[in-house]
Amino acid sequence: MAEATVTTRLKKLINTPESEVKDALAGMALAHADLIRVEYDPNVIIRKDAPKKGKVGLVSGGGSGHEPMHGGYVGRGMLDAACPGAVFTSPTPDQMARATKAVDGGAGVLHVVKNYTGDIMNFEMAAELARGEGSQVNAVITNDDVAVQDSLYTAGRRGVGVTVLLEKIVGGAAEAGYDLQKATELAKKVNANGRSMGMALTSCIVPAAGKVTFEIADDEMELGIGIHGEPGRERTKLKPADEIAEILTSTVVKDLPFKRGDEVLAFVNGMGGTPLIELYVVYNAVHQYLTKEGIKVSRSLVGSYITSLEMAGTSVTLLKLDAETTKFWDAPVHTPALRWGV
Amino acid sequence: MAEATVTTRLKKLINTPESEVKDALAGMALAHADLIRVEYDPNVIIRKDAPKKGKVGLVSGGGSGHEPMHGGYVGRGMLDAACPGAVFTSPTPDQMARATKAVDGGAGVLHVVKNYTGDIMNFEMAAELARGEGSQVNAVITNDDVAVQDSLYTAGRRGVGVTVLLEKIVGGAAEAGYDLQKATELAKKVNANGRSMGMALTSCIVPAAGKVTFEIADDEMELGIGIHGEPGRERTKLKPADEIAEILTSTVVKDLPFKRGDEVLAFVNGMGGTPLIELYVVYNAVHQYLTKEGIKVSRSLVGSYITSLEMAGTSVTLLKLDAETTKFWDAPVHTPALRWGV
Amino acid sequence: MAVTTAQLVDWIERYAAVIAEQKQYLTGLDAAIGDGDHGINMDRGFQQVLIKIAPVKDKDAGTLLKTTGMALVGSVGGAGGPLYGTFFIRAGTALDGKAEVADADLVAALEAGLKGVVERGKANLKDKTMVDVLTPALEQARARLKEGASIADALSAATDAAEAGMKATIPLKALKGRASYLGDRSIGHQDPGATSSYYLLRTLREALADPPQGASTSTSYVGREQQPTS
Amino acid sequence: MAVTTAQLVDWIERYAAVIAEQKQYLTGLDAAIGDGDHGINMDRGFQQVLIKIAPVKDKDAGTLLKTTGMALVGSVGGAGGPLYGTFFIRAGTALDGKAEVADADLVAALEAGLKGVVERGKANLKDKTMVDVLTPALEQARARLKEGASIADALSAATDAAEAGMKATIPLKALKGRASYLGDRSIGHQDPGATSSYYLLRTLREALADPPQGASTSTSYVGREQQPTS
Ligand SMILES: Nc1ncnc2c1ncn2[C@@H]1O[C@H](COP(=O)(O)OP(=O)(O)O)[C@@H](O)[C@H]1O
Ligand SMILES: Nc1ncnc2c1ncn2[C@@H]1O[C@H](COP(=O)(O)OP(=O)(O)O)[C@@H](O)[C@H]1O
Ligand SMILES: [Mg+2]
Ligand SMILES: [Mg+2]
Ligand SMILES: [Mg+2]
Ligand SMILES: [Mg+2]
Repeated sequence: MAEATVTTRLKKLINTPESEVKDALAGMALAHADLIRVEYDPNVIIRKDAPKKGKVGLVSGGGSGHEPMHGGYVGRGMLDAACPGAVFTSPTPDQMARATKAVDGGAGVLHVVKNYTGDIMNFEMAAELARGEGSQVNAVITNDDVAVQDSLYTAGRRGVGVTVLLEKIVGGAAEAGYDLQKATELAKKVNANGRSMGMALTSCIVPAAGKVTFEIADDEMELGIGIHGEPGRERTKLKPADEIAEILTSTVVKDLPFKRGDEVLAFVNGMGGTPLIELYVVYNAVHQYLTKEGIKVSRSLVGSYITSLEMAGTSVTLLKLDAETTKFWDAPVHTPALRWGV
Repeated sequence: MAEATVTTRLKKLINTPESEVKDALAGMALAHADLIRVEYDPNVIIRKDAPKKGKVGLVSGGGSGHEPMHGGYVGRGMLDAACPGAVFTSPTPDQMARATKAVDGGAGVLHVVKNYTGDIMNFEMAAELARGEGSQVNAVITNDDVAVQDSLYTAGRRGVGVTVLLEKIVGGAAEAGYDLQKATELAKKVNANGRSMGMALTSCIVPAAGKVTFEIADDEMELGIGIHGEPGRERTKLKPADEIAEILTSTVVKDLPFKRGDEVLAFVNGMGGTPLIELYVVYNAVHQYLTKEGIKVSRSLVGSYITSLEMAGTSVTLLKLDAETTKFWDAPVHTPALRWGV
Repeated sequence: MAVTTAQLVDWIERYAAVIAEQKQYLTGLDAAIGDGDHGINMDRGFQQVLIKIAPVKDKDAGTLLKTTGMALVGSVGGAGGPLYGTFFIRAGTALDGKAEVADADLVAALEAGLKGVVERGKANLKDKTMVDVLTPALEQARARLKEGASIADALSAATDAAEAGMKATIPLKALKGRASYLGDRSIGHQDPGATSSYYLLRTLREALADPPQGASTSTSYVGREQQPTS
Repeated sequence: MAVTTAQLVDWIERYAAVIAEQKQYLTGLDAAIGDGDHGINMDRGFQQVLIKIAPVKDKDAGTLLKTTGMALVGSVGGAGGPLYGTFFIRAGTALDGKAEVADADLVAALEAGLKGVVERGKANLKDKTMVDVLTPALEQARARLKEGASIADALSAATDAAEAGMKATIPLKALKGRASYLGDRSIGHQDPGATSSYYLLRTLREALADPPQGASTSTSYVGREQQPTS
């Protein structure tokens, strides 16, 4: 009985909750056969021409439900492999160990890990396994979410939007021949120079759970959410887009802090269920706010790049740019979700 | 009172329903200053380097709420200008007349019009105005939606997914120097060789209306929808993604008909509120169905490219390819929403 | 008797007020079988009309109606914009330069407007559009004038015919416009454009009533119609 | 008295059954302060465990528990996978080669498992995690055995302590794991991992009860716990 009710709430284009990730992987493999190959059990998305001899391998991973992250970023100039876990659940060490082995071209492998307890622990176990098999492995942890208080005594900040930018920039550097040490340092620099904050208008339904993670009234929003459909730091009354954009942007700006004269990449991200027209409304307010503060937007990205299933909402990520990061942001990239210069 | 209730149902990232389109245009102008420029009153998005002397101008337009269509397709190798109407309302003749004038490089202008009574009438009036001002204007009408019965005595089929493919292909041809006549013929060929069908899990909220266009139960779906949040031809029980994909694809295949041995571009589109992971689940089923039928998928596109605000759902478009259409599909394109080869 | 520009201004202002009042209702009708914007579009358009006609209220009837039509074409969009726009532009063209309009000339001008609507939209009778309201209404008006009735009485009969035409769209299957995409599912719903056209006749009758009816911001219709039918 | 591999198999099967039964409840707890997957993850993992332990049920206790842990690491993901996986792998390592396990060795093995959890997750007491259940529970078990109690009685006391530890997570503010992102909003909710760890003790008590308790598919807990607290 309870099961039946649950099923009817599943307004999703899936076959079964259990098969969703594999069905989507099969679709990706067919749609992007020129760029990637997919292995199952353990599930890994691998750049078609991996391993590239002498190139540092870039491996990322995380729960599914954040598409196009990470599978959509596998390809030339970005990731060498991605490990998709169950929906909103970090993948398992065997996936990452396999990915690491598959992309190790002899120059070592860098793991890009978002700062979640589960991701960190699973990647740690994977690195132990991969090192046991002779790979040189470094890891960089992204933790850019200013909504979460940072402290030595807590799990610290979540990794969110900066992860996408980091994968692009470090992917460009790896393609250009950076060694493992330099790639690791660049990754740490990107993470150190980026900050994000998100908000949601609605929650989302984890297929296996079959119901919304949280209920929210028609006139409310959640501020300071992550990317797992979870409630945020604070629930407040819904506000106009300009005000929401200002709350997110000003909080991000104050945190680093970004200063007058800084050049930034401004990234307005959709959570999955928000239409593009609204993201441009938000981008307008973000850009204008930054301009007013004397911060120069020299690069931008607007779209749904790191999502929480069908959650409606947005996040704002700012990355302070310098010559090195700008160069590798602009470098050619050819993946299912990001492509330019090629 | 009624107004207040309405406002609280508006779970959208907007400032006011009235300002949404202009705010989004301002955001686009800021985010893509390298590609486009935006004019207001009348609202037009124009390719930055238009008019291109001696190049046929390609102008499209339609209601807003379908982003990235059409503004996201303005740029090298695709549209020269797009006219955004109010949400789901075709633009007015003054917009199209201005766009036509702005992009006319002396080789004439081709209007891409989706087959809706309003769009057709407004574009007709615009063409009369533009011709009055000395521009040579042709129009091509897209009407690829197999869910609608075609007849001389009705409004005929709606223009949906094929519009995007046509704008890319004809845009490529115009960039390559096709004259107005040849570009018009190519456009007609693309339309004649393409078919689409869509479905929805949810409706959407037109901001100015403030409530969902239709109510739908948790275990139902609408089959044969258009792109205006309107109900479709038929309401049925929700089915697994594979069955939905088969219904859409088989109906499309039978209509043209697409035959064993044909090469096609398979386009799985999201309606705006559907996460990418689900689109890949659908794409998997579409591709497998086509393969089983002996139809070769030689190009594919998966993503939310022609949307209905935050509606959840998908549409399947197939386009029969030949050497000419394949060549111009592959040709370089550089717009806010589609980019490759450059 | 002759109709003045001031009376026509009164008509347009009454109509703009009714559209504003019935915006949600018209939009609800359109949501059922279209895309849910007819009231919004018409209201946006007539708010523009009120602005645009301000400087031409003293001019001739032709200028007034053409200005109205141009404002609609430039602001309504959708199907409604070109159709109502064409209606007013053609009617205005027929009245070019006339400060006072003879009763028969007024009806002839409206007929010219309808002809423009049909040329633009190519709708036949019973396609479930505004044409199903305008056609019988103007036939009535013409017939009554011929029988010697006053313009007020002629428009009274026309409004009754318009109302009947509007209601008669309910059982029809739509063959034109967006509602036609619904096929049989369009049956059982009243056409939004037919409804806004009925208001057009009704407000004209009020503006030309003898003696004239109350203020142009009359809200007497609110009760029944504000509830969408679906 | 000594514990047999068969009894440990019974434990794991009982635990898998309880997890399956409480899947929605655990997921509901996690939805309130985490990401709503704890029950789903644990159930996916223990369904795998049931498959993977089938061929090793006759082997030594160490092999059984290590196989369990490896199956969890390879199928649960999230925080639960490495934590419960490490717990079973470490406990199994401590029992390597033993077909019969002395009572004190069993408790020592579980303590080794807990040590692994703390090394992996670096949680302190009162961080609102499964550590808040396992720590007092194993302290009780160790103390009772020292006092000369049977393993059944020791685990009874341990289960009571586990339950108390689980409930004591409610007023805590989470400092580790996903719930910590909520800050003060995590207060007032029972920790999902603490809850699944309480089941771990309770099913072990049942499996080693003297005389043994009913079938491993017992559904006696359904009533109270199936309702999520928020
Ligand atoms: N071809 C046509 N001829 C006459 N009237 C039409 C035609 N097509 C649509 N209409 C009218 O237009 C109305 C819808 O107008 P509106 O909602 O403003 O435009 P859209 O359908 O573009 O959203 C319909 O209810 C119908 O009365
Ligand atoms: N650092 C940690 N140490 C011990 N237990 C932890 C730690 N982090 C989280 N947990 C436990 O894990 C549980 C959540 O597990 P689960 O939902 O499976 O993983 P995730 O948080 O990755 O979704 C929490 O309720 C908590 O008891
Ligand atoms: Mg999780
Ligand atoms: Mg419309
Ligand atoms: Mg409409
Ligand atoms: Mg969880």
